[in-house]
Amino acid sequence: MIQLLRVDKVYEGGRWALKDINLHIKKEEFVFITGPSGAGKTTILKLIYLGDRATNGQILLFGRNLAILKRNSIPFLRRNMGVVFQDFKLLSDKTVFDNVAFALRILGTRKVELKTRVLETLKLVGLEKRSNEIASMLSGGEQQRVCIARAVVNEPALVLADEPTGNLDLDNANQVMDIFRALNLKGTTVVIATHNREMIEKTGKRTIILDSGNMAGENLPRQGDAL
Amino acid sequence: MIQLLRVDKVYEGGRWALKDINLHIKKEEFVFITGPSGAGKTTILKLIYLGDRATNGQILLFGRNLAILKRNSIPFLRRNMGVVFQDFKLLSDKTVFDNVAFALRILGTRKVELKTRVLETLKLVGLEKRSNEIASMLSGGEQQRVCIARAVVNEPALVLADEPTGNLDLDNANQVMDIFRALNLKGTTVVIATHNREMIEKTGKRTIILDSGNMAGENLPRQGDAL
Amino acid sequence: MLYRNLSFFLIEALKNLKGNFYLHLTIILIISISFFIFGTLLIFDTNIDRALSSISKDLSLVVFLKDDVASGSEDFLKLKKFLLNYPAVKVVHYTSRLDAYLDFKKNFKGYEKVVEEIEDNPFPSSFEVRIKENYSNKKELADLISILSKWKSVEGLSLSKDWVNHFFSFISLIRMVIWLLVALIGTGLILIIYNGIKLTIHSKGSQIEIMKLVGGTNWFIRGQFIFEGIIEGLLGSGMSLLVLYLAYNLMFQKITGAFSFIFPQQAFSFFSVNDTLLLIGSGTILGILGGVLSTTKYLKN
Amino acid sequence: MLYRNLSFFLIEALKNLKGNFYLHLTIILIISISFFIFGTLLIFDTNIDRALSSISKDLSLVVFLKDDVASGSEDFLKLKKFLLNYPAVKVVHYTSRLDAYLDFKKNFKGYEKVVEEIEDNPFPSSFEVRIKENYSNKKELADLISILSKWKSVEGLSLSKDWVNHFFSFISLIRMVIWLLVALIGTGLILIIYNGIKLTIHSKGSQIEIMKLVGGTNWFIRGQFIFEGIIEGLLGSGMSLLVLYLAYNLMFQKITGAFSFIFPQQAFSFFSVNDTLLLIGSGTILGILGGVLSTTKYLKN
Ligand SMILES: Nc1ncnc2c1ncn2[C@@H]1O[C@H](COP(=O)(O)OP(=O)(O)OP(=O)(O)O)[C@@H](O)[C@H]1O
Ligand SMILES: Nc1ncnc2c1ncn2[C@@H]1O[C@H](COP(=O)(O)OP(=O)(O)OP(=O)(O)O)[C@@H](O)[C@H]1O
Ligand SMILES: [Mg+2]
Ligand SMILES: [Mg+2]
Repeated sequence: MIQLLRVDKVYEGGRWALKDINLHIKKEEFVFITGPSGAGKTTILKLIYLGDRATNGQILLFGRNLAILKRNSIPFLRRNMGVVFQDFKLLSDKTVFDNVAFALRILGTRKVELKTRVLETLKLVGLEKRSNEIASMLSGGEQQRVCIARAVVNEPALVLADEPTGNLDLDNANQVMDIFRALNLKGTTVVIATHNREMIEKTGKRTIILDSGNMAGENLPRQGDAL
Repeated sequence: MIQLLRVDKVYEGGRWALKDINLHIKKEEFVFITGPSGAGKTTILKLIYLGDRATNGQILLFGRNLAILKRNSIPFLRRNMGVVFQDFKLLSDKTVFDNVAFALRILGTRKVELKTRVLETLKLVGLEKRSNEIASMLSGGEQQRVCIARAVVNEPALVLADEPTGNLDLDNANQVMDIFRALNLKGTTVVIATHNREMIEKTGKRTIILDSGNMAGENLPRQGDAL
Repeated sequence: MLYRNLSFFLIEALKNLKGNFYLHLTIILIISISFFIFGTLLIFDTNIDRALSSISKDLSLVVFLKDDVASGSEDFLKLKKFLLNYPAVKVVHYTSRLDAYLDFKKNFKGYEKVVEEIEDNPFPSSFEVRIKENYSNKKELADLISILSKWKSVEGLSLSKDWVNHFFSFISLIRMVIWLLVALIGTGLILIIYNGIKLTIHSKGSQIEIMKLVGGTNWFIRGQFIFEGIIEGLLGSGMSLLVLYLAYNLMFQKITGAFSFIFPQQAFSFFSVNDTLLLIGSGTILGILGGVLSTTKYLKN
Repeated sequence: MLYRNLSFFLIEALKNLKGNFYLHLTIILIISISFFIFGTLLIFDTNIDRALSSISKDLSLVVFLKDDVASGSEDFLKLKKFLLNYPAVKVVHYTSRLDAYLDFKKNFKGYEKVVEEIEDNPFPSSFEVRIKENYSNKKELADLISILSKWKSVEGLSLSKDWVNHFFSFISLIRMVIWLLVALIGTGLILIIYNGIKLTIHSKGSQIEIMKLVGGTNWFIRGQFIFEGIIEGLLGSGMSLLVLYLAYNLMFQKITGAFSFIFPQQAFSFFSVNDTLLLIGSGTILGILGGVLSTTKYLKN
C-alpha cells in the first residue's frame, strides 16, 4: 500500500525533517507513528498525502510512484484517503455539515445519500446535533471530531490521522479509536501519528518510532491481534 | 485571586456553555480544570482573561470586578497574566523570538534585557536554537511550546493554560509541567485546563471537574503537596 | 452531476459573497468605478467625435451687404440668385440688419445697454453661405470669393472658421487629456485588478488549500470562485451603467442644452444598446478572469 | 520608551508591508490613482479657470478700415490718435491688409490655394481695440461705437466676442462633466477606501486580536498600523504626483502649445509647491485615518 524507500525531507532553510526513511505499510494494516515533538511525524504523513514532495527517495502509494505523479492526478489519489490534520484545517466559516459533506460533494454523491451519510458519520463522533453550527464556534475537541468525521465519511482506502486525540478526553478518544478500528476491520489501512503512549499500548498495534527525523525503532503488533 | 460567583455563559445561538459556576482560586494556588470535550473548560479561562464577558454572575480577579471593568483597563490586567491558548494564537508570520518578545515589548522592556529573557525562556522549552524561525513553520508541538514561552516570559502573577500538553510527548510535557511548578513555587497562580488524567494524577493538585457546563465535582490536593 | 455542481457552485458563491462582504463590495466598487470613468469618458468622446466630424465639414462664408441694399431690391435678389445657383454653394441663409442687431443683443448679454445707446444700427445685413464639402479646396471657391469681393452691393467677406479653429485646438487638447487619463487609469486599473486578485488569493488561500487537501479537482474548486467573479463583474458593470444613466438623465437638460448650442445639428446621446451589452459583457469576462486567475496560483502545486 | 516604541512601530510596519505585499500595493495604487485623477482634473480646471478669468475681461472691438485708407495717411493717424486717447480704450493694435491676408493663410491651412487664386486681397486692414474692463458696460463704449460707425474711413465694426461665446458654453460643459466626475469618483473612492479599510481589518484581524490578548494597549497596537498607513499615504500620493509630473513634462509641448494658442496670455502650469505639499499632506492624513479606523473595530471590545 505505502512504501517509502530511502526518503529524505529537507525543508527550505535547510532543516532535515526526515533522514533515510524506509517503511512499508501493507494493505489493511493499522500502524502508529510516534516520537517526540519535532521528530517528523507530520512530515511523513504530509509526504504521503502529497502535501509536499520528498527531497530524495521514492514513495509508492496505491502502486504509484509519487515522485513522478502528474499534478492533475493528485485530487483523485486524495479521494482514496481521509486525512485528520494536526491543526484540523476546517473551512472555518462553513457549518459542521458542509465541512463533512465537502468530501462527498467532490465525489458527486447524490443529495439524499450525502445527507444520510454525513449525519451518520457525525453521530459516530457524537456531533449529530451540531451539524448546523459554524465550525469555528466549536470547542477544540469538537473541531477535532469534525475533522475526523470528514476524514472517514467517504470510507476511504487509507486513513492518515495526525494526533487525532490530542484535544480529546479519554471517552471521546476511545470512541474515535473505535471508529478507526472498525474501519480497519472493514479493510481500510490506518496510519496514526501520535505521542500518546497510553493509546498505543492499549491498542497494541505495530508502532514506528521516529526521533529527529531518523527511524529510531519499531514495535511489532501484539500477538493475537490482526496485522 | 480569582472568584466566580454564580457565573453563567450563554453563547449566541443559545448554547449554555457554563451554568451557575462558583469557584474560588486562591493566590499561589495550582489548579486543574478538567472535563470532557465541550464541557466549558476553555470558556471558563476565556471569561477570566476577559476574552468574553459572563452572561450572568460576578467574576473577581486581582480584587476587581470584571463585569464593571472599563475597557481601557483590560490590557493592564492582561499584562499580569500569561495565557496558553488551546489553538496557540501565534503571530504566524513573525519569528519565534518576536512572538515571545511581544509580551515584553508592550511592557517597555529594554532591548538587552528583553533579548536575554526571551532566549532564557526559549531555552526552558527547548527551542533556543529556533528563535529566528517563522512560527508557522514549526511542528505542532513546537508551536505549543512557543505559546507556553510567551505566556511565562514576563513571570506573570497568573498563568492560564488551556490543554498545554495536547501536542506534546511525555518528556516535553513533563518539562512544561516543571516550568509551571517552578513558577508556582515562585508565587505565580497557575490554572490549567486539560483532559489529560495522567498528568493530573501525577501532579496531585486540586482539580475542578466540569461536565456540560456544570460543576461536576472537585478533587482536593494530595496530602503533602502545597496548595 | 453537472447541474448538481453548478447549483452548488452558485450557492457557495453567494455564501462567500455574504460571508466576505467587504472584500466583495470593494471589488465590485472598483470594477464599478472603473467602468464609470471609462463610460463617462467614452460617452463624452464619442459625442464630441461625432459632432466634430459633422462640424468640420461646415465651412461657411459670410457675405456682408452694404447698408443701402434693401432685402427686396433687385441687387439683393440678383446676388441671392447668384449664390443659390453657384455650384459650390450648399445652403444660403439671410440675416437682416435687424436680425443681426437682435442676435448681437442675445449673444452679448450685459452689453444691451451699450447697444441700445448706439443711435444707428451698426450691424450689416449678411448672407451666410455654407460651402459644399468637396468644394472646400477647389478653384470654384476662389472664384466665388473673387467675384463677391468685386460685387458692388457687397461690403465685405468673412470666412467664418475663426472660432471653430480655436475651438478645434481646444477640443483636441481636451481629448488629449481624456485619452491621457484613460491610458493611465487603464494601466492603473489593470494593476489594481491584478493585485486585487492576489489579495483575494490571500484571503481565500487557506480555503482553497483545504479543499485541495480533501481531494477537490481544480475545476471543482474554481467553480464557486468563477461564479463569484461573474456576480461581481455583472454587479460592478451594471451598477456603473446605472449610475451613469441616472447621472445622464439628471444632467440631461444641462448637457444637451450646452451641447446643442455648440453643435446644433447634433443630439447628445447615451450608449447604444449594443455598447451597453458590450460593457456588461466585458464586466462579466473580467469577473470570470478574476475567478480563474485568483485560484490558479493555489492550484498550481 | 517612546523612541523605542516608535522605532519598533516603524520596523513592524515595514515588515508588514513586505509580508502583505499585494494588499499594500493595492492600497497604495488605489490612493495613487485617486490622487492622479484628482490631480489631473485639478490642474486642468485651475488652468482653465485662470485663463477664463483673464480672457473674459478682454472684450475687444475690431474696427475695419475702408480699402482706400493707407496706413500713413492723415485719416489713419487721426483715427489712431482718437482711439488711443479715448478713455475706455486700453490697447490698440493695427493689422494691415497684408497682415490680415497672411493671418488668414496661416489660420486656414488647406485653403491657401483658395486665397492665392483670389486676385484682389479681400481682407481689410483693421484696428483691434481692447476695452478696459470697467468700461465694458458704460456709456463711453456706446459712444465709441456710435462715433466709429459714423467715421468716414471706417468700413465696419465687430465686437469680437463671437467665438469666445461658443467657447464659454463649451468650456462650461466640460467643467460640468469634470465636476460630475470628481463628485462621483470622490463618493466612490470614499466607499472604496472605507471598504478597503474593512478589508484590511479582516486581513489583520487575527493579528490584532492576538496582540490584544497578550496585553497590548490600543495605542501600542495602533502604532504600527498607523505607520503603515503613513507609508502607504506618502507613497500613494507621492507616486501619483510623480506620474502626473512626468506626464505633464512629456506632454508639455503639446499641452502648452494647444493651450497658449487659445489663451495667448496664459501659460499652462503645474501645481504650485504649496499645492503639492497639500496633496502629499492629505495623502498622509488619509493613511493615518486608515490606520486608526482599520484598528478601531477590533480594539472596541
Ligand atoms: N514548513 C516547514 N518549514 C520548515 N521547517 C519545518 C516545516 N514543517 C516542519 N518543519 C520542521 O521539521 C521538523 C519535523 O516537523 P514535523 O511537523 O514533522 O514534527 P512532528 O513529529 O509532527 O512534531 P509534533 O509532535 O510537534 O507535531 C521540525 O523540526 C519542524 O520545525
Ligand atoms: N464562540 C462560540 N459560540 C458558540 N458556541 C461556543 C463558542 N465557543 C464554545 N462554544 C460552545 O460552548 C461549549 C463549551 O465550549 P468550550 O470551548 O468551553 O469547551 P471545552 O471544555 O474547552 O472543550 P474542549 O476540550 O473540546 O476544548 C461547547 O459546546 C462549544 O460548542
Ligand atoms: Mg506534528
Ligand atoms: Mg477547550
